[in-house]
Amino acid sequence: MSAPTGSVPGPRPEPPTGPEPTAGRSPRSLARRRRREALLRFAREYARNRAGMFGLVSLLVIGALALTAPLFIDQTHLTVTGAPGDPFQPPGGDHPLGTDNFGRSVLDLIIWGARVSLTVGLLATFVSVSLGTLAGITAGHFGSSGGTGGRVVASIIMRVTDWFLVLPTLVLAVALAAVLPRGTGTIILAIGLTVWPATARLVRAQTLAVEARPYVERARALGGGHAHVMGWHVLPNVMPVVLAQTTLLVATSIIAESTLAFLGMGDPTTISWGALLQAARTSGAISAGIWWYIVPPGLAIAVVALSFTLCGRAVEAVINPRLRGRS
Amino acid sequence: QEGDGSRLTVAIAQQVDSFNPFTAQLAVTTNILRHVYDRLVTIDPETNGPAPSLAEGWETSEDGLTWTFDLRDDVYFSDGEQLTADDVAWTFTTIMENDAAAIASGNYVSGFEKVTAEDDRTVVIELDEPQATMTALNVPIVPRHVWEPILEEEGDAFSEYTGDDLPTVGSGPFVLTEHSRGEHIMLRANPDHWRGAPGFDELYFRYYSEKDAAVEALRSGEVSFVYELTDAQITSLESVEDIAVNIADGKRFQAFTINPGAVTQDGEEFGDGHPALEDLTLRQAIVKAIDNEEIVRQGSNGQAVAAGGYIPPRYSDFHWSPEGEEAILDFDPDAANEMLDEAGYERGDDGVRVSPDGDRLELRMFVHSDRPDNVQAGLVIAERLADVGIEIDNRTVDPGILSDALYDAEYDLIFTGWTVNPDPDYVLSIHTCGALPTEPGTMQGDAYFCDEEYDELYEAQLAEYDPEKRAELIHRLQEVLYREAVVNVLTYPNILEAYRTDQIEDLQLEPAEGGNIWGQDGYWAWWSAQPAETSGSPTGGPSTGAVIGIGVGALVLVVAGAFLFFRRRSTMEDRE
Amino acid sequence: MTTTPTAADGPTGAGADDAPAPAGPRGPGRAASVAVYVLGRLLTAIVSLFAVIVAGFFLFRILPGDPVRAMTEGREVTAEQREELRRQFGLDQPLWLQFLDYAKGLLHFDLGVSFQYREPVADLILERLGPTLLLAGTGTIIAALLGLFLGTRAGWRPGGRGDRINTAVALFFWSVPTFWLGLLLIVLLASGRGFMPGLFPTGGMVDPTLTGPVERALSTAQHMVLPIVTMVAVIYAQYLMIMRSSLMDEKGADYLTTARAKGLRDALVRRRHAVPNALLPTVTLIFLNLGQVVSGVILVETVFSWPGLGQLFYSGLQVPDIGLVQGLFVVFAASVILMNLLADLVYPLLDPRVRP
Amino acid sequence: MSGLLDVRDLNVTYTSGAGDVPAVRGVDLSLEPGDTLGVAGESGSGKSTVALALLRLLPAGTRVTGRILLEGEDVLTMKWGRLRAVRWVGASVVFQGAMHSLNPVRRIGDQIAEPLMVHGTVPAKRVEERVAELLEQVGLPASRAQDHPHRLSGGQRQRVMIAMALACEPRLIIADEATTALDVMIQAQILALLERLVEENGIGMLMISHDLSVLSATCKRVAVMYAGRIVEEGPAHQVVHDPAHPYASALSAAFPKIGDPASRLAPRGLPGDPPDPADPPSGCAFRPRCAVAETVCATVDPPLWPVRPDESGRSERHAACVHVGSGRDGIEGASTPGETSTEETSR
Amino acid sequence: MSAETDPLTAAVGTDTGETPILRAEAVEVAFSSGVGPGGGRGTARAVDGVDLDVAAGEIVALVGESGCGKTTLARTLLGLERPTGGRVLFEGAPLSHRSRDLRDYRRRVQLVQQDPMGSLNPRRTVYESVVEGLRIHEGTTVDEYERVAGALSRAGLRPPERFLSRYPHELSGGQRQRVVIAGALILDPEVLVADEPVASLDASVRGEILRLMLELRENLGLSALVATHDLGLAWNIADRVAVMYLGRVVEVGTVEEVLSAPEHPYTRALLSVLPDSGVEEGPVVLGGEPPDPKRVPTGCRFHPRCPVLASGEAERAGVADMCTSVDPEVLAGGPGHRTACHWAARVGGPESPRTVEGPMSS
Ligand SMILES: Nc1ncnc2c1ncn2[C@@H]1O[C@H](COP(=O)(O)OP(=O)(O)OP(=O)(O)O)[C@@H](O)[C@H]1O
Ligand SMILES: Nc1ncnc2c1ncn2[C@@H]1O[C@H](COP(=O)(O)OP(=O)(O)OP(=O)(O)O)[C@@H](O)[C@H]1O
Ligand SMILES: [Mg+2]
Ligand SMILES: [Mg+2]
Repeated sequence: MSAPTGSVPGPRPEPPTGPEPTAGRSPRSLARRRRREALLRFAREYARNRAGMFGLVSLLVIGALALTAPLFIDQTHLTVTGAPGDPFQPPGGDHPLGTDNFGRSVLDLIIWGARVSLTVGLLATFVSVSLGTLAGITAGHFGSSGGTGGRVVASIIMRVTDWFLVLPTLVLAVALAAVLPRGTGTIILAIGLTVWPATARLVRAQTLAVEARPYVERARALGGGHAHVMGWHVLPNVMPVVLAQTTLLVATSIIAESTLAFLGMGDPTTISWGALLQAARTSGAISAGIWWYIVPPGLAIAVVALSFTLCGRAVEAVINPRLRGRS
Repeated sequence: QEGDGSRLTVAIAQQVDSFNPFTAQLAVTTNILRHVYDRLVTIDPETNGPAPSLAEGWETSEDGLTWTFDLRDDVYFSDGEQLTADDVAWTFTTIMENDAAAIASGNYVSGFEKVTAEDDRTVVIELDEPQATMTALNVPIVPRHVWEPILEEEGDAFSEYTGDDLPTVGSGPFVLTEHSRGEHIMLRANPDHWRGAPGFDELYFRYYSEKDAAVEALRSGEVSFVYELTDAQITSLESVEDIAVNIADGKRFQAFTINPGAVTQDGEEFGDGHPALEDLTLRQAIVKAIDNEEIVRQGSNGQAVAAGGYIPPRYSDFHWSPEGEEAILDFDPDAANEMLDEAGYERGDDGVRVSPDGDRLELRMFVHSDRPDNVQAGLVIAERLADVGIEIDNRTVDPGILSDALYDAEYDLIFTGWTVNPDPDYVLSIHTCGALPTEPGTMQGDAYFCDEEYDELYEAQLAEYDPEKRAELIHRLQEVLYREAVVNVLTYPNILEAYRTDQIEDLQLEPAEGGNIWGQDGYWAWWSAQPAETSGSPTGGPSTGAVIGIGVGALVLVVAGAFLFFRRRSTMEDRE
Repeated sequence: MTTTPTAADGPTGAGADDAPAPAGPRGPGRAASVAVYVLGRLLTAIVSLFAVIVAGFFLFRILPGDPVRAMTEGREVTAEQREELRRQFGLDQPLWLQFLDYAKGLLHFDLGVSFQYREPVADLILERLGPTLLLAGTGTIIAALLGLFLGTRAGWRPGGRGDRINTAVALFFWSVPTFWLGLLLIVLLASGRGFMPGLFPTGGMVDPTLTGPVERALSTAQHMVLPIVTMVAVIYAQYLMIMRSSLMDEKGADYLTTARAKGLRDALVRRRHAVPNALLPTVTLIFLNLGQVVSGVILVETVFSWPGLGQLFYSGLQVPDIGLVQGLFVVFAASVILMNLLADLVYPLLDPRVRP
Repeated sequence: MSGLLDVRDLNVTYTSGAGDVPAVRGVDLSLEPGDTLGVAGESGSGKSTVALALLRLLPAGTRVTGRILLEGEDVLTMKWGRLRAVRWVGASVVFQGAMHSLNPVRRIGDQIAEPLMVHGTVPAKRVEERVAELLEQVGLPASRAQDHPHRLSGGQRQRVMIAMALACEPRLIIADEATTALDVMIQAQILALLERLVEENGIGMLMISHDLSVLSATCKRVAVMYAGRIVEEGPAHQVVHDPAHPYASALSAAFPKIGDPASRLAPRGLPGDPPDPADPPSGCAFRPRCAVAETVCATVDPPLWPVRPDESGRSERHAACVHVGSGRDGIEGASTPGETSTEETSR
Repeated sequence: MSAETDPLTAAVGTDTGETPILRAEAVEVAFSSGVGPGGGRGTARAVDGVDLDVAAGEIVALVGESGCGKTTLARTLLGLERPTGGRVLFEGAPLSHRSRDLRDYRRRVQLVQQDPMGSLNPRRTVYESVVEGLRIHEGTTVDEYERVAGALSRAGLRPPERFLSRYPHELSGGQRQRVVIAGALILDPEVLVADEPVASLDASVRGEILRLMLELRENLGLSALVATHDLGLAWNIADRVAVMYLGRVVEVGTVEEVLSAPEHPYTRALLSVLPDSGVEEGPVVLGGEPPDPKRVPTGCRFHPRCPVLASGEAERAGVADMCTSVDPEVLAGGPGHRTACHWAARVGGPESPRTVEGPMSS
């Protein structure tokens, strides 16, 4: 189906700008321009949302720090043998957040850990949200309007989803992590592959609700194919659910890494927030009152998760016509 | 309610596999059963040597094949029956004859020919071959009149019998009275114990699956004793009033072994160890490149002793440490580099050496991910070996993956560690050629080590009944191990424990100097522990605590509820 | 082409001058159709369960490591002792035979034997089921109620102060690892350091020295406080967020204007009209979570030494005790299946539109 | 002046979205008990907005000014608590698109009962009885109370809404296109029912409809709206059959009459663009589409003048057009129009 | 009064015998309820055998009370519902339900839905909703903007710029309806199937829309099937009218024939209740619930509510037995005035006695 599916559910995405000199432009460039304008408008509206900007900026700062970390962190300081301080130094001049059990600066570790943690958080979320959304929309759509063939597809998808769904997430992740070679990729896969069914379920429920609305029938009466209905009508209407899931999943994924470590499935040699937490735990820092080793990684995860939520919230405010103009 | 007596609470984490003394294997259960059933011989906390227990004395025949133990005559089981030589003989014979009953202690009787009760007080054990470990038979002696019917009834299913008929009937200083899986285990003192009544009326083991929670419980007084602490925890507990920490000499060693090329007993090669590691020079260079002191510092935060020989210094008779000339493998990266240069291991462009056969020195190192000290040591080793041009592929993995790699010989370096008993025979036996696998995957030990000299020395020490001569042989065994650089001991981690002095007055360490409390080879600690004067029962508080806790919870709820209610009241009017 | 009158379709008759009564929801075939519906769901559930059992069995067989080696690791055992263990647990047989045995056992609710405890897995699980249900059930119910309540508040006035504070707090807790929060709570509220008295026990479920049922119940309640607080804090955000977004979706609906026009208080409009509708998508989630929560309490139980299934699983994982882990896997999955089944059965009660 | 409903100078401006939309601009209405006022007018002229404004149901952020006296009390300045008490008891609404105005997950019986409970109109144990009675009134068997809205046809749902609106025996019923979705048969029933209620109980009814024949048959008086204003108001029959305002006459002419050969295959519309409430034309809003517009229309936005007044200058009817009788005089006489005439609208 | 010579009717040539552009042939649509809690057993025969032709350039009105199956028939004609019996023919060829064919078909045949509230996606602006069909079939075109604006202003939303960026909840009911109409017209369809297209429009706008339809028919040869319960609408624009009752067409003929000289008692009742109908006997209000398509009465489906039967007139005409036991035949869809009534067949219509087409088998 070649139906155009406006994938960016931007605000007021169409140009009510009056008859412009459109002559001489190819439809393709027009479409491109339309999309660009929609994006611009989206950006403008987004920029007006203060909380959203705050979230975005803090994410960007964290991301930039993580990316440029090699420039200002001496990597030998992150090795066990090259640790610059004494073990468990409390926060102070040289080490603003103190040191860990090897004498490495906790601040350095946090910044460096962002590299892995953000990767895990983003990729795992991406994998599970896109998988879940795709499965949910497809199953919901074909289940309600696909004809017999579609229904078969839908029920297969749903069976698979249901089947994944009943597998206890954590247990499955543990098994996956145990079978696959240790590493960030495995963690991403283990999380991504086990978390999606919940998203799929939610999205499917929402899809079914949307599919029952007359405007979907109108779209079909207009000749819109499956892709059109799913992309143009269903997707924007499941976006709130997807956004809510996404914001939750980013934190979940980052934490899942440390949870897997807690259960003995992590890779203690990588530096990530989850691994830091786990290292803090195994070193007994919690009951020893070495708070500077435990609190920062936890807070870092929370800050990222909150920033994501603020962004998600702002996007939602921009794309939901009824919320427009508020907040 | 019977909790009026004094109680000693221990935080434990490991689950109970079985209270069947024939099958129980996990550390927690063997530790507990040690207080329930006496052994023939125990260990003297002062001398670290064998001490009389059920057996008042023992003697050996000339050929060393017959051992005669004289039993005490004042030992009664907790059901009032007297313990006789018949019980002892039956216990040993059962283990020898019944596979299911051999699960826990089969290794002690493998060299036994026959065990007989000469009379009520005398047990005679006949051996196939001399066996120097006869005074270290860690076999619980059980009442025949209780276990024989069970054995008959269970038959083949005996191995699944978990001994959950409580209270147990035993001769030890405590009687196991209660077990609530995953919650607690209760032992009551046996006031009629032949050695004298224990100081505490109750020994209460409480489950804490999270160590930090256990430490907090120690702080709050809910438990009297915790063990297996970390350095950070010890450091912070040290300064706490009413808490004493005990840093004991380690019984364990932490080591890594090098795959020297795995072979079966028939000489069939298998696995995929790095071929260059067959070269002794390379192995020695690897060991020289590693600073055990640094591993003590970084890997164990100082709570360990840098190792030389195989057996920890705690067993001063058997411990051996390379001195002077012998210390050929001391940390010396320059020398290591030199050795490698000389042996033709050229550095490649990336700084990684290549063996004379053209194999790049990239070695897979397997580390237990669940052992923080191993993980940390692994990091140090990886970084240090880089200094001598060896690249380490650090595989910090699950024990399962690690053991697969070990048994399939698909590793280059691998971490290992053993807790060494007062008699080191077993940990030595695993490096004999006889421990090599009969076919791939069936190895007994933890390294594919096989050395004729070693095997000879091993046989000799096993047959040597003279302690000093035996110690000498064992020293030489360790020297061989050290030289061959296959089994490389890194550190002896300290044992870190803490207890509340306002609950426990005084207890016996084993050994008395630098000894530990938990996991003693005897039952000295809990038998000797005396309740402190001020000892409030550690769990005496909860009911008041409960009242306070629930009160506070309720208060919070009420306040929150009221807040919400009034807030709603005030805003309800003006909202649409 | 002729159309024949079909008498089967309804009571008609000569001279019937009033229209046939509309088919009410309580038609004659209702009981039967409900039964068919329920049976259908049950059948699906059973098929899922079977699939899970097969998956569980093979999944845990491909886990690396030899359980017998793992069990005896670090202890002084001979090859014969190991062989004996292997034989005992049937690990010496080919995989398919093991599976057949296992499947046969399942028919009598025999989940095999735990390597670690040497006890039937089913017994172990039954023993621990109570505590887990107590903890997980209470925790989920509180979390769901709290999340729904606050989510309703937040979604009713999105962007408002209450919304911002509520979501920020919820997300903060959502983003901290369970064990981290649990341990901090122990440090702060249980250990009695500093000026804080130790208000709550550091772990366990009940003080075993207490014998009176009331005392024991009180003690259990006290032991439950911290685990429940941890659990609730960590999961309620999800309910809040979902409730919030579905309520926001519902906010523009015309029937809310109707409700307002009827003179209902704002709170009533929300409670009686908006929430029941917004609840529909949330219900799916609640049931999903209810199923997952049994396995989700692994961390909480571990931190607070709660003698439940989660802790059992954790201990099984350390060994690894394949028999146990696999049995728990089946139980965890079965709980999800059961909850899904319940969701399927309950949903039509909530949403009349899906009642066929 | 103590009529049932008295609306003075009602202005409503929507503020959401792209800019302000002044949907209602200075509407005056009044209604006595036992009266029926019909409101017709162009789609988008603000009829529903007026209806919603009467009970302050407009979306948050909408600007409403003027005065809405319901039995002497100003709805716009009421306390919320009082407003809630007034809603449904003082006045109830049948919404346009009533099919969507029912809560899909609640039984219709409960939804009808709800206002009864909230306002305590009947004792709790009589509620069920009353619900059954209401359903019977609108021609639904009482057993349908157990059904959920999706089981009802559009027409049935609409009738449920009407039953609900009648529940508390309000003094005023606002029916916004209450019969649009109904087929003629049911429409006839419902209209008969409403007429009876108005007559018997002396309640007032504000009936918004596009169907002029319905309005003329049911209402005593009719007001015609255009671009947010009332452009003509008067006795129903006169306004429908003999309209004075050009828009009203266009509307009336456009209404099809079955059997009238003139309208057969010749639907009549209104040429020209509908007004933009955000940017109304100067002067009379209808001017751009008006066939009889004059220059003066571009400058004067005429108020409601009496149409064909009697000697005392009074009339049953008023229209906002310079062509209407006194209107012209008023303008030409350059007197300030408005006050007097609007005063006269209410008797 | 007969309108057989009406010039317009003749002009569009419904009698020429060409293949009708759209044709329903014995279409049946039955909804069978699934199984589940709540019950609701049985099959709802929403459309129960309908023959109906729409000739090229013809406007047919489908009238009938609520729930008689108008919407279902309209949806079936669009291929949105698969008929459980009979078939739909477009230009003489049976409608293919393959998605590619349907797409092409739906480019030429457009549907205007009954419910303007629900037919617009709340998250899409007016512009997007109108342009949707265009995008589906033509992608983005250069003159897209102009076409959208044109369609909106044709539908009476003028000036269009004012509405382009609004969302449905910011429109009045009539404005929403017109957006839907604009969305259907933008593709210049050949056939328009409109379900209550003007129900929520005021007379003037509605007149305008209807005139637009007539214009389109004149200029582009648009054909239309308009489902409505508004008889005035039929009078305004339709050439022919079909009266539906409980899933069946019970009377069909030209507008003049049916509305001026109704034969079926149901049609007569319908006309009698119009507020200013000139019927002397007064309105004939039919009692009882609207019939339930799950329980179609035996015999004539109208008989339980039939005033003629109730008043004993049928008895007098001697058809009362037939009324309760014999189901009248399905009426053919083509031109001509036909009534499915035993009584009318016997006594003839009140003004122009005619015969019901005899029982036939097809
Ligand atoms: N929420 C809103 N935001 C902005 N404009 C709105 C909103 N609601 C309605 N409008 C506009 O206000 C005007 C009046 O709308 P209203 O619904 O009162 O019309 P109406 O007379 O009821 O029309 P109809 O007969 O079509 O229902 C319309 O132009 C409409 O576009
Ligand atoms: N999906 C469905 N499942 C079951 N029954 C249905 C379904 N759709 C319609 N019906 C039933 O079919 C009959 C005809 O419905 P339809 O919507 O076609 O009527 P209508 O003539 O359009 O009525 P209205 O004038 O109220 O719109 C109704 O009784 C309706 O209840
Ligand atoms: Mg309106
Ligand atoms: Mg319809």
